[in-house]
Amino acid sequence: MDAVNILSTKGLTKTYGGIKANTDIDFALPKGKTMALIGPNGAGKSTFVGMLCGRIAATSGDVFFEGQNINALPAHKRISLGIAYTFQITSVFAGLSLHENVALAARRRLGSDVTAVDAKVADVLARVGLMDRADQIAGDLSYGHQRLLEIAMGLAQDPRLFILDEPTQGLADSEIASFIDLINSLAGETTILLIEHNMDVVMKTAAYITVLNFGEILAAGTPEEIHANEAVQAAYLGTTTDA
Amino acid sequence: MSNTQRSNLLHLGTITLLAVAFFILPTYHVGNLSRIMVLAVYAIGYNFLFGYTGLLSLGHALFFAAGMYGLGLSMELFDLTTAPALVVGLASALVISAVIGFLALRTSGVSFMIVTLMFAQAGYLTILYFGTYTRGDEGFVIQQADRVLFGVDLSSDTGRYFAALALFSVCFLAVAHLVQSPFGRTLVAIRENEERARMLGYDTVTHKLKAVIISGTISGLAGAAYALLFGYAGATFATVQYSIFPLLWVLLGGAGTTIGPLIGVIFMFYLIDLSSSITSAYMLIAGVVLVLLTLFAPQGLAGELRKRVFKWMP
Amino acid sequence: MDFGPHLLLASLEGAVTAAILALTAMGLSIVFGVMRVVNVAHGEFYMLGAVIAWWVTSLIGGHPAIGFVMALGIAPLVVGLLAAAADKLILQKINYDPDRTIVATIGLLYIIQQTTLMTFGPDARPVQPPFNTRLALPWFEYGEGGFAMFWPWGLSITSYKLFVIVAAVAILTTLWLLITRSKIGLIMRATQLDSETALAFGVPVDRVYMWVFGLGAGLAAVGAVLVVPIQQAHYLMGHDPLLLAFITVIIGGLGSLPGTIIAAILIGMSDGIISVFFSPTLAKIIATLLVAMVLVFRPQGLLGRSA
Amino acid sequence: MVTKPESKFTRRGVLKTLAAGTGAIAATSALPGLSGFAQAQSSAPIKLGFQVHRTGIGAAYGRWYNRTTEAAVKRINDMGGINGRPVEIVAEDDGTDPKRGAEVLEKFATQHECDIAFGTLFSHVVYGSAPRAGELKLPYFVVSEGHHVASGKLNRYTLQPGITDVKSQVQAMAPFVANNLGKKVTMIFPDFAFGHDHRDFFTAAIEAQGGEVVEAIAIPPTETSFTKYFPRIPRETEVIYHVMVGPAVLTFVKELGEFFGPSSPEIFGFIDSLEAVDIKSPGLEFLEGTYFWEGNPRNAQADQSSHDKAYRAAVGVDDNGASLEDAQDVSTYSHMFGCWETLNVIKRGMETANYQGPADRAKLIEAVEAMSDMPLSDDHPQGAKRFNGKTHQTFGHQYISKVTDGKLVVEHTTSIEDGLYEDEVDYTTQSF
Repeated sequence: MDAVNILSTKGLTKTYGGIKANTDIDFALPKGKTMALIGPNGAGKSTFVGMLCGRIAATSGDVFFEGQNINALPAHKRISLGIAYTFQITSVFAGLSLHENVALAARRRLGSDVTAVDAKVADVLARVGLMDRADQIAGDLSYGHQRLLEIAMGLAQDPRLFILDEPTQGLADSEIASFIDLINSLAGETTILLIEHNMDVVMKTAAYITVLNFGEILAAGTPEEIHANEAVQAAYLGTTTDA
Repeated sequence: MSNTQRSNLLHLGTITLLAVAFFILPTYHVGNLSRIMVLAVYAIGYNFLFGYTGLLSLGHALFFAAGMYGLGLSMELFDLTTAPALVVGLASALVISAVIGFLALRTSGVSFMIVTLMFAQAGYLTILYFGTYTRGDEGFVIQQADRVLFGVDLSSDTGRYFAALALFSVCFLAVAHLVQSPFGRTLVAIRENEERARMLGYDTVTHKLKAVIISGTISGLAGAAYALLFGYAGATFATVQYSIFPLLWVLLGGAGTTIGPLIGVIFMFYLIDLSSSITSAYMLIAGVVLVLLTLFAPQGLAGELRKRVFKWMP
Repeated sequence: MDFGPHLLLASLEGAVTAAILALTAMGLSIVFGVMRVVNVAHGEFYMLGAVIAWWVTSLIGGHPAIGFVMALGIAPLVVGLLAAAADKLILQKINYDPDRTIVATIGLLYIIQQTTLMTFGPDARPVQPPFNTRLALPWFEYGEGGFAMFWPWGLSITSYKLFVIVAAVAILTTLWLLITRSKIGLIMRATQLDSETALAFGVPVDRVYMWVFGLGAGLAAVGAVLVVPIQQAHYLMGHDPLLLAFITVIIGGLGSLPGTIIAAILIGMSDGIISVFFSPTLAKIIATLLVAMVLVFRPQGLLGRSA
Repeated sequence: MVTKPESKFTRRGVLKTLAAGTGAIAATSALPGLSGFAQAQSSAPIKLGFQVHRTGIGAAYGRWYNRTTEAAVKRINDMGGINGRPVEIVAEDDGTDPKRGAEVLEKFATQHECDIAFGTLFSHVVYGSAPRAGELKLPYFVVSEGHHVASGKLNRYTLQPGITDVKSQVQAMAPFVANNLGKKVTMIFPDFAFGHDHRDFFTAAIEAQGGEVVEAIAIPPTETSFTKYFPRIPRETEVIYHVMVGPAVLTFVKELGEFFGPSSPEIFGFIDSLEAVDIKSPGLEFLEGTYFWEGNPRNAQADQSSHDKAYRAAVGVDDNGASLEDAQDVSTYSHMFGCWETLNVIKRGMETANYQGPADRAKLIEAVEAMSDMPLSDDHPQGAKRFNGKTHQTFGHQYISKVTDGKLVVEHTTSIEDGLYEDEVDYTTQSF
């Protein structure tokens, strides 16, 4: 595999009882860039991402991470290779403090080095703007803050690839704006795969866009290319002319 | 004072208090406390799995019995001395909890509860089936003369009390330390949200298996200690009732707190003991108190304390 | 006894066990399915059903059938009301929190058991079956002169045991119709699927829970009234049915009523049939392990949806 | 309802304990020196810790053990107590659980400061409690009919002077079974140690009579349906030997009858299968003509002794072995006499040893160990006994009764010698 691609798939397919959710997906994610994965509801985005990080077993096809075939690896092993993942539906440790939430994410890599973990936690909490809430219980946070916390947990892992599944869903406009800033501040630091509905976010953050429709890749390219792509407009952007 | 210091103070204070209790309490309560400490070890083992890892087992009596019979039978049938018999007891509990854990962890939630219950039930029947060796329900006595460990007579009041205290202290402190370690915190993470923990890169299955083994082995240790300190092994300890007891103790004392198991055992023991001296219908009192507790102290006694007063409590 | 007749006899006994198990487990399954709570006191409601049956039949006298029919009406009603009251007074107050429900129902178990011990006493007390004829059963064997019918030694069942099987089928069918065809059933199913949405659509969820809890206990009591002429009323009799009913519900698949019935048949029949091949206790061990293995390899239960 | 008098009993016990305790303290503080203490001591009641199965599987037995004990203590007190001191029972429920049993013993010894403990029936509770009795040096008189005491597995502080053990019972039965009922026996028993004892001892005993056990069917505990096991009974069986315990016994006996219908072999059972159960219960009709071992004949026999008559009256049991208040309430007549007789042995032992207080416990045990023949009397209404001081076990007569018109009629009484076997232990060589 090409060294400039951190992650790629070949012929990745998932069928549920004869119904194809993903068909023969050949996909490549360039290292260090932000890529957005878009597509109408039911296009198979979550299935695809699920197969990337190992939550869903592929029916056929291969997933490569940094040139290594990771088909046989269970989810937690893939994560340990440097993939961080945030859920479509917020998933934090609701009964634990913010500090502990992030520490759990950091600790997997940093182990029992308390100082390093604490430093990391302070760093990422500051970065997402939750520092002053470190001792609060995660379940008590507002929805928007919980999403930020989840991103902080992703960051605390120092991921080489950060997969965010619809991170701005349900956020207020002001929160979305700071989210965009956050993602852009990460550019170059890590590779980001963003599953996103909000085209504004996509356009302001993504270097590349892949469009999924009916479980197949419809188009891939820069935002400009995608914007100009007629097939995409027909299938997906159709009515929303501009963002 | 930092929270860690406070926790240490609480733990060491508890142990000191128990040590002092030997000298100031009347004989009867000293005897009770030595029993309570052994049972608290069982509860600590159970709490590790239920309170910290979030796995509700109804089969812990099997682990308790594994330790009890591992020790008892090796002394009874193979004339082992106490120390090696204790090792056999521990090893039996470890092996059995590993096997049960491996199988039962394919399930989760109520299925886990039922599978562990059924394995324990099969274990209980197995003890009866091999009645020729185990003496089934009747069980057998471990002779007083054999109950000596490193020169300490475990059948004397003093020997028994401090052996129980030593065992309790080791398990109490070890588990208190373990749950603060990265491993223990990961277990808590699994309890809170297993899928999230997995997607942070933790091997949750292996973690849970380790938790079952640690919990089962501590429970087995309690079983072995019970046989050794009180001189009796019997199939009653393998019945479902003895799987429900630690659940009850832990829930009453406060699941997921270090001190909860001890408080739960003390509470339940004296609830039965005191109410039975007032009325023969003591189960009625026990029942009413349990219902009241769920209504007014849902987190268990230590859990309520933590929620209301000592937020730092481990 | 020869193998064939032995197997037939064991299967018949297994069918009786399965019938009673299906009834007791069904009550638990409905409670479990709709309310998602572990009711540890379920076995005690079963026991109360048997004790009330004894009480009714011994008060009424006359032909045993009169008392039995009365008991079949009264016991489930009383037990159901009692359970509904317990739900309202306790479980509703603790919001059906899973852990607290376990402790509360253990408390309830103690209370019911001790109260029964103090009033009913520690003895096992029999209830006379409304009818009970021993029916010798024939067996066919291919011999020198073709098929021959003979009456093997000991191969028999009683008319009452056959009645239990029929009654269980009838009651479960009625229940099935109630749940699938009636408005009550619809409300129950809606609450089971999504209690919050049900609440939003005006379903009085609290009251549904209360009556579901009562219905579950009532079904256990029906099972007990049917079983008490075969066994006896005793204050500790609730223990084993509780465990078995639990196992049945989980094996069947949480919330799946057909699953519960299939599991009851599987467990009851295997208990009977395996006893043909092994010595009694060994048979129990093997049957228990086999059923446990079903869950190990199918964690969601037989008809449960996979998570 | 039935527990009411018991609870009053306990409460009174506790109150008395408290009163006696404060009284003693008051006496010693008011009158320093030994004389005051001795005074308080000598008139203070002798306290017997009564370990009773009030709850759990043994509750049906426990209720009658309690009733018999109350009656025996009342009689002893009416006759002037022990060594001039009144006897007081301190009852504690052991839940028929070995763990709680041991705890209760501790409570007797260290909290209630009882002089001795007594009364346990279920063997597993005896096993669980006996080690603590030895450690606490608390004389522990069990009424359990288990072979545990005589087997040598317990200790010098545990004795069974009031009831014959199962090994002796079974051995005494075998000749009658072999000579009158048949030589090919199928045994049905619970898969408990108690059932295994029956299997092992009876197999040996029947073989000595030239018979054999053709099949041994061990029923798992808590089983509630039995028919499926009956096909295991071989066709050649001449006698069925059954001994079951627990609440399902009635089902067992009923299903046995339904299984055989009109063509059953001879049936011999231990009355344990039907203790506290009315033999006229519906479904038990087929028991007519079958045989039972009885520890003490439930129905008053034609040749009833004056001692049995007095004993029945004292306990409040009618001629059918049921409560005087309620003819349906059948007693555990074959076992509960053990409480009565044990208490009388304790009384005699304490008088011989001139027992004054816990310091004399060893002397009490030695006094009991020195006992041997105990003739039929009001103290021993079940029959004469021979106590073996070395094995701490008593040996008595056993009764074989036939169900005739719904009553148990004694057909044969074994001699004490029928039940004797070689000593398996000599507790007197153990130190105190």
